[in-house]
Amino acid sequence: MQLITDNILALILFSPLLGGLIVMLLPSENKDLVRRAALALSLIPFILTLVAWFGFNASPEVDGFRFQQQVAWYPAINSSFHLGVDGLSLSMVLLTTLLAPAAILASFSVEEKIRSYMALFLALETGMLGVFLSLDLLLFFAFWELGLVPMYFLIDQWGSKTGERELWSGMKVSARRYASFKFMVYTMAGSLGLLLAIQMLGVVSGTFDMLALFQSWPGLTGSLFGLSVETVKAVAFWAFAIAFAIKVPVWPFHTWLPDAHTEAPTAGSMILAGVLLKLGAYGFLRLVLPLYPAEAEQYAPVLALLATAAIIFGALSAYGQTDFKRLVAYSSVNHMGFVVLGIAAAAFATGTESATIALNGAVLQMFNHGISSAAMFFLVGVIYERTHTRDLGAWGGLFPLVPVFGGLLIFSSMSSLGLPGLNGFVSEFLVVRGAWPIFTLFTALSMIGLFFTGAYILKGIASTLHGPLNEKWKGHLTDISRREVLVLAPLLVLMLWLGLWPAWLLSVINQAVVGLFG
Amino acid sequence: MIGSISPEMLLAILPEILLLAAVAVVFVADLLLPEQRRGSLAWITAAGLAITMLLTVFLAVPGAEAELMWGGMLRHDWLAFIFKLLFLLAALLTTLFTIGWEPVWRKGEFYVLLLTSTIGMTLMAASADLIMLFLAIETTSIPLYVMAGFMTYDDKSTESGFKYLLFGAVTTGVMLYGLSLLYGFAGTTNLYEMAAGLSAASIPGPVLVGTLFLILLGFGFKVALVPLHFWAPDVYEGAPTPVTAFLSTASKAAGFAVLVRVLLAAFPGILTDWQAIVAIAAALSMTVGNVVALTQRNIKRLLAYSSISHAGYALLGVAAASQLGVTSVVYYFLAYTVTQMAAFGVVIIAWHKLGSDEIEDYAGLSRRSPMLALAMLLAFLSLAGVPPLGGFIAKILVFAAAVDAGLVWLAFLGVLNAIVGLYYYLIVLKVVYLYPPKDEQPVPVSRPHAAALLVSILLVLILGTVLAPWYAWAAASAASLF
Amino acid sequence: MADAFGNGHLLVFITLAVAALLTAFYTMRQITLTFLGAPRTQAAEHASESVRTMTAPLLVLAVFAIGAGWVGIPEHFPGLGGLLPGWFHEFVGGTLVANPEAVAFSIEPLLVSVGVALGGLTLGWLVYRKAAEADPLRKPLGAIYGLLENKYYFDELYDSLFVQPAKRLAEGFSYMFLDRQVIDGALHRVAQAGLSLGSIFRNYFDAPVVNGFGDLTGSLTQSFGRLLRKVQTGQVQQYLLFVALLAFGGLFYYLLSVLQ
Amino acid sequence: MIPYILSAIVFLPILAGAVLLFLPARNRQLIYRFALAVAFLAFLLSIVVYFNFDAAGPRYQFIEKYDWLPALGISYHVGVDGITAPLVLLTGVVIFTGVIISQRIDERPREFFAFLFILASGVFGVFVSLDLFALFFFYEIAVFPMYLLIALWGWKQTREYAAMKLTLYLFIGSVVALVGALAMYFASGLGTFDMLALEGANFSAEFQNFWFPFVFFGFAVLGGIFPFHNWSPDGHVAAPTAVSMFHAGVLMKLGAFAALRVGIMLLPIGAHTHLPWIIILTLVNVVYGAFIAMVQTDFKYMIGFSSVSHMGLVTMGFATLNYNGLVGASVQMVSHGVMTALFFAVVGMVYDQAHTREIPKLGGLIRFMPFAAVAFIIAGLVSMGMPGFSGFIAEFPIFMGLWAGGYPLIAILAIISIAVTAAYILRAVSRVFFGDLPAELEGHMHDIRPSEKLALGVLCLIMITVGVYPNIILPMVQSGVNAVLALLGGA
Repeated sequence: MQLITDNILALILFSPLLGGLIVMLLPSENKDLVRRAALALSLIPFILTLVAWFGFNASPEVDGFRFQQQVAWYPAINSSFHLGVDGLSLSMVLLTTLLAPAAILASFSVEEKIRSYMALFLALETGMLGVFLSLDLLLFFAFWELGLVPMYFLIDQWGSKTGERELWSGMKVSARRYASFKFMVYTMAGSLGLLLAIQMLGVVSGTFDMLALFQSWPGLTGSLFGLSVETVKAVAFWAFAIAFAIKVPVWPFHTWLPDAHTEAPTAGSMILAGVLLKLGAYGFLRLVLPLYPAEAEQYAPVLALLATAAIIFGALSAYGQTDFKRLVAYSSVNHMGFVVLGIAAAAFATGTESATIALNGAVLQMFNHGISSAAMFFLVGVIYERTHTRDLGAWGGLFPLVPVFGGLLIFSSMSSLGLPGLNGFVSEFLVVRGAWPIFTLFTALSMIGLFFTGAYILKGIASTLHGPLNEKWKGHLTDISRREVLVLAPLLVLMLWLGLWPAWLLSVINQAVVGLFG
Repeated sequence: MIGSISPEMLLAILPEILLLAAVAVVFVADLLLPEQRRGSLAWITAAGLAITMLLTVFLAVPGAEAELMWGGMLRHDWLAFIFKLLFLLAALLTTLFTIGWEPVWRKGEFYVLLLTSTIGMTLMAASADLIMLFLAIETTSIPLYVMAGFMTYDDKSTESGFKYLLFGAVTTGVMLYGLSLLYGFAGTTNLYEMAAGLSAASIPGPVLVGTLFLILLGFGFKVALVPLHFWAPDVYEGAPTPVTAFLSTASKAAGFAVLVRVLLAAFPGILTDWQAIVAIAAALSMTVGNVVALTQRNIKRLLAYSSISHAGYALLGVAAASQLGVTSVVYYFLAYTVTQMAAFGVVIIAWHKLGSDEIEDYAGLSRRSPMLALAMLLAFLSLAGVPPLGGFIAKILVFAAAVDAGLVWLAFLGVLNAIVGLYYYLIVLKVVYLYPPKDEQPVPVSRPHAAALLVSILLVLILGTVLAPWYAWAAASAASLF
Repeated sequence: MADAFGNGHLLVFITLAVAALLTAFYTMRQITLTFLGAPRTQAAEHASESVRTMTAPLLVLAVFAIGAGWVGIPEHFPGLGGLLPGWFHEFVGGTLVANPEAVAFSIEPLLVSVGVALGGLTLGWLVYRKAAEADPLRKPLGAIYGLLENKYYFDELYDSLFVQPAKRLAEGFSYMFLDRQVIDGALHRVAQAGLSLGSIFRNYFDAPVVNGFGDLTGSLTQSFGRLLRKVQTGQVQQYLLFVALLAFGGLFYYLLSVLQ
Repeated sequence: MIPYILSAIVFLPILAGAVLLFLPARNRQLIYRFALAVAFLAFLLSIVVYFNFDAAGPRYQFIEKYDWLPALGISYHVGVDGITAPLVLLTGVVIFTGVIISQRIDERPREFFAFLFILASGVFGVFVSLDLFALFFFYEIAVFPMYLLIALWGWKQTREYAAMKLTLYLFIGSVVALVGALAMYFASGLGTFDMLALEGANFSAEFQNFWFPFVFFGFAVLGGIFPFHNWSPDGHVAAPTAVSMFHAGVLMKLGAFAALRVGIMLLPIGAHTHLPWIIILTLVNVVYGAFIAMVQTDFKYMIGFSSVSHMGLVTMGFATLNYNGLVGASVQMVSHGVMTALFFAVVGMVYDQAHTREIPKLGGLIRFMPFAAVAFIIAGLVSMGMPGFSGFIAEFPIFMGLWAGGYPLIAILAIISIAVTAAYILRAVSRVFFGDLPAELEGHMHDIRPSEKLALGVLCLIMITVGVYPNIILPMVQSGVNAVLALLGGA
């Protein structure tokens, strides 16, 4: 027992990977065995996270990271395998370990090469957990890039078979190839700046350990490489910011998201929207704010502007979609816009009471959006598996045929809409309440976005469930199965629970937020 | 001084004596042996040469100190000793290669000429007096003119012999004029007193260099340096291949022995002047030799030009005019002779089957007889200067000498030429290994040829790996000159 | 209506009356069209009685619809007044700030309202009694009918003012233009630039210049070799001439330098 | 420590080559099994050397010294330090996997394996020799087998041209460096070719500045430095699989290592003056190579240019002349060696079955050779510098070296190559392995042999272990690099 509590984080981090290896060893013909084994294996990190959750004392007075663990990994350039967790990362870890079993359960319907699918999925989970748990810049970057590879193969191999994407000069390439390629190379190219900045930090301050860097880097003065430290810090800030902005995604860098989502398999887009987008926001919170407080404050308005653009254009684009999954994808852009707005507001007026509220709201929004978008994507996946199309026009009036599905769809749509009483509302309200006194104009503008959020969610629901029954589906639409409901159950419960009583999560998040502002 | 003949003096000329005996034996055998058993003539010559070599190695080893003998005519030192061994080895290999060479090997006259020419060479290596030097050169050259034109029915051979004679006669004439001028200035014909005589007579530098230039013309012909190389390709192609082998190795080595001795013994005063001339000659020989060899289609002409370029590389050592320079020249010729012999050996063996010297006829030799192709591979790679073969060590030593003497530009030119050389050697190997053979039967290799080839290939390998003993010999010979 | 009449607001009274008339008219239109006369559509033939779960609530509502009227009768109403205590009046009036006292009873509003109501009903029944497919009022009203039918085109107005621009804005501008053309376009152009840069390197620099230089030196030495080969003519005379030239040239050069 | 182990490693292949020439030509199986046994033995010996090397021990270990030509101070002096031990292992691995991969050679296998082993012993000789003369001796032994291997067994269309070009470039480089070495020998006045002594010779600054470019570029030609890089793609494409594996995997490292060993370590002042502008060449190497690789349609050309680009990183690591750069470059040599060997092995397998290397003409191969596809993907990830694999462990310190060396702009420009590499690797992988199988390949695609899977497995294992647990190679490399820095710092 002592062994577990000592290196709980390492166990959480590597148990999915081990699970993946075990799955690879199973006989590939026996699909059910593979699926059940994968599910069971993905529950282990979830249980471990719960153990950590209850062992985590969330009182803000106790500073620093809990459950720390440090082992020598790459001493030549003095970077170490250093794990640790605080309120922020623990909540994200909980989200990941929660969504992973749900997504695996959701992908029981995958037929070909199920074994490698499950292994890649579990490896992806380790990649994501690594980012949240690592307290060493090099380790952070290692898992940051490593997370891309499984996602690339999931989209490329198990993505939707149909669809073409026309590049320049009439060159046609299959959509899922285009989407996965774009996803991988776009993120990698974006994070080159991050790689450079990390190297520079490593060389200048001699270590990659985040705790040490938080102390030494912000206070650094003098000149570096012939330039004043301020300019170097500004460049490094933008290198970090761009890499994370691409991942969040912030407005101009978001075009990979809709492609990746529409082409990804159901479970893939659940995890992609549920957790992968949070990596970017987590990067902002964990690295950018503590390492570059001055630059963050200086450039916060720019960030806020982009966030507002994301909210508005995200919503507008979502409203303009005919493909339901692409609509939900753009909704993620919209919702993540609020997260960035919250972060920007917190960065601009660090330490003030509304900044703390904004930041709490932002982190809660990350959590909530994770849950609601995962649910939405799963529901789109359910309908897609039955009708093999995602075109809103092709459906209509399906409510009488699939009433339970309809009910769940409306419930989760309302949550992502931000209906009071459900989780979406709480976090969006906190963000807006926090951001209003700091960026009044931007928050006001983003209300347009909120308006259109309502518009496109209702458009989504209306064109699938309401209106005249589309005769085509009359005979052969089976309602949502027990397994699929089981997938949604935890998410729906959380939506309601967080909507009514978010205190249990907020207190943990608040510990990190207070810690962040020191 | 005339009357007393001490045993050392006899030992000093032991090789010459034994060779004379061999000549006599061959004459008698030629008269006595009936027509059909004339073949054994070659074996007799070979035996004679072998015995001479053995006895010289065991008996005629010079002492640490070199001393003038026979009234200043000969100088019994390591340089002479090693070159003598070299000539004997070359002659032995040539005799073995002539076995089976139809128009030549049954004729006693051929072997007599061969032995007399060898005697000439051994005397050239040892001569320390101008008169002796001229006589030795003539004794070497004249038999070679005849040997070159030996195949009277083949007009190519006669043409080459005649051309060789004419070119030799003119250049030797010019050399003789130079020598006489030199005698006039120095007052003595002995090389080792000449330096003192010249400085005593305080001859103006340029005049001395002029006379040396004339003498160098003669040596240049012997060694086929570029301005005087025109005869070489035609003679080498026309002459019977064993003779060409002998010409390109032994005669060239003899030329170098004399060149080194004369330059270093007689003209230490004007060292920088002749160093310049020799450097230019080296540069020209290497470049022209290699570049023209690129375009050759006939393997004998290719080897001819390649041997001109090798003369150029050896000249680098001479141009260095240092102890390391002479050592590198001596080592160079040890390696070069053995490699050239191996190369020509393969050409001779192949000629019997293929009947032509064109390179494309060698296509697919490796499929027909892998071992012969392997021998050719080793020979040509050693010519190109690739380790682990003798050519590599020779080239490195010569370049080292040049760099040591500060002739860095010459070393770089040598290096570039090595690259051009590698190109055409590899082209030949490509033809041998890559192209499909015209017909499939293997190339028969008679026992003597195989033996000679094996000996030369082994020597090439040993010279490339086990360096110490040979290098010691070369260093000793260099020491004897300084 | 009584209040308006009592306080002399005639215009209000008239509009209210007309409104009541039209209400009565269209209620009757609905009743006649749906329930009276021959069934016009196929479904109408076998329309069945409403199911129990529908009739129960209808009953409850009907009772209240009838009963509610009685509660509001003011006391001074002839005949029925004072039958039921007017508690509703005090209850509602109590909440208002200024407690308006009831208007004196007068007969005209009563008559007018009853007349209007019954008149409207009979008029509706008359018009739609034997109405066939087409709506009898369509012809007489002409253009106005179209206006009414389309609800004064308010929906179209909203649609064209707000919904279409929003759609166009959403789909056209924000998605297709901004995302697809601008941002994706930029990405594709970057990719294209990368590819063309690569091909420029390869086709214009690597192949011609770097390879070229290598092959050039090769062919240069080759041609230089061919040139020199020609010098080797094969005539001995030429060789000897060359030797003679060399000898005299050398001698001449050194003698010349001696004279200096 | 087994005595004579280094001599055993160096001379085992060449002796085996000689023995091979006398085996009966007809019996292909015997020849292949014999070659495999020899290669495995060499691999085993290199493993023994690698794991017996004590990082905390003296700078050079397993030293053997015999007089070769005392008159000129030439001795057969061999020893292994922190940088060369991994390279010896790399050579062992590549020769072992190369022999396995070339089971399918049916045309004169005897000569093929003989020349391959001569090449191998040449390479082993250079890595372990501490005597300048011996280094050149072994360096040039590799010349003629390389020519014959490519000219005889290479790709019909370009083999003669490519073989000649490659051999001449290799020869030009070595002889130019040779002249430099001779100059060093004489200028040092110590009368010895022993590099350990020459390290202390501290030549005059003016001498070093003059001779450094000759020696550095002489060797860097084989390392594929910019103006002299174009022999390597042609050479790799024309060479048979095992030879291009050995060539790109090991021989290019030979050039870079020799440039370090002879150029930088013996002429430190020259290094300090010249490397700042040479680093720009390496930058061109990296970015230029990556961009060209992106536009290649021939699978092997793409990998040829990608190895040019990665070799540029190695020389760049050396050129930074600081601790991080050197550590990174040494690890990159091993990581890139293993990676390129795997790349060429898989391309060879694809070519053997599909008889075409045009990427557009290939597709959907993962169904037939899943193991090879996964191995290729792992190698692709390594080439991208994906963390968790040896590529990242190698490239990261090189860039740190650039920052520490004060070349921020070069770091920024060089990093582009990572994105470009990712782009063309992913495109190639998705088109060749994941695309749909073109019609003409229908009949004759089949899985690879178990022994080939073993070879690929070994290569992947190395890449992953170095990536996950870098300390398996780092202490050794650090000790080697500290010794180099002592020389550089000292001068």
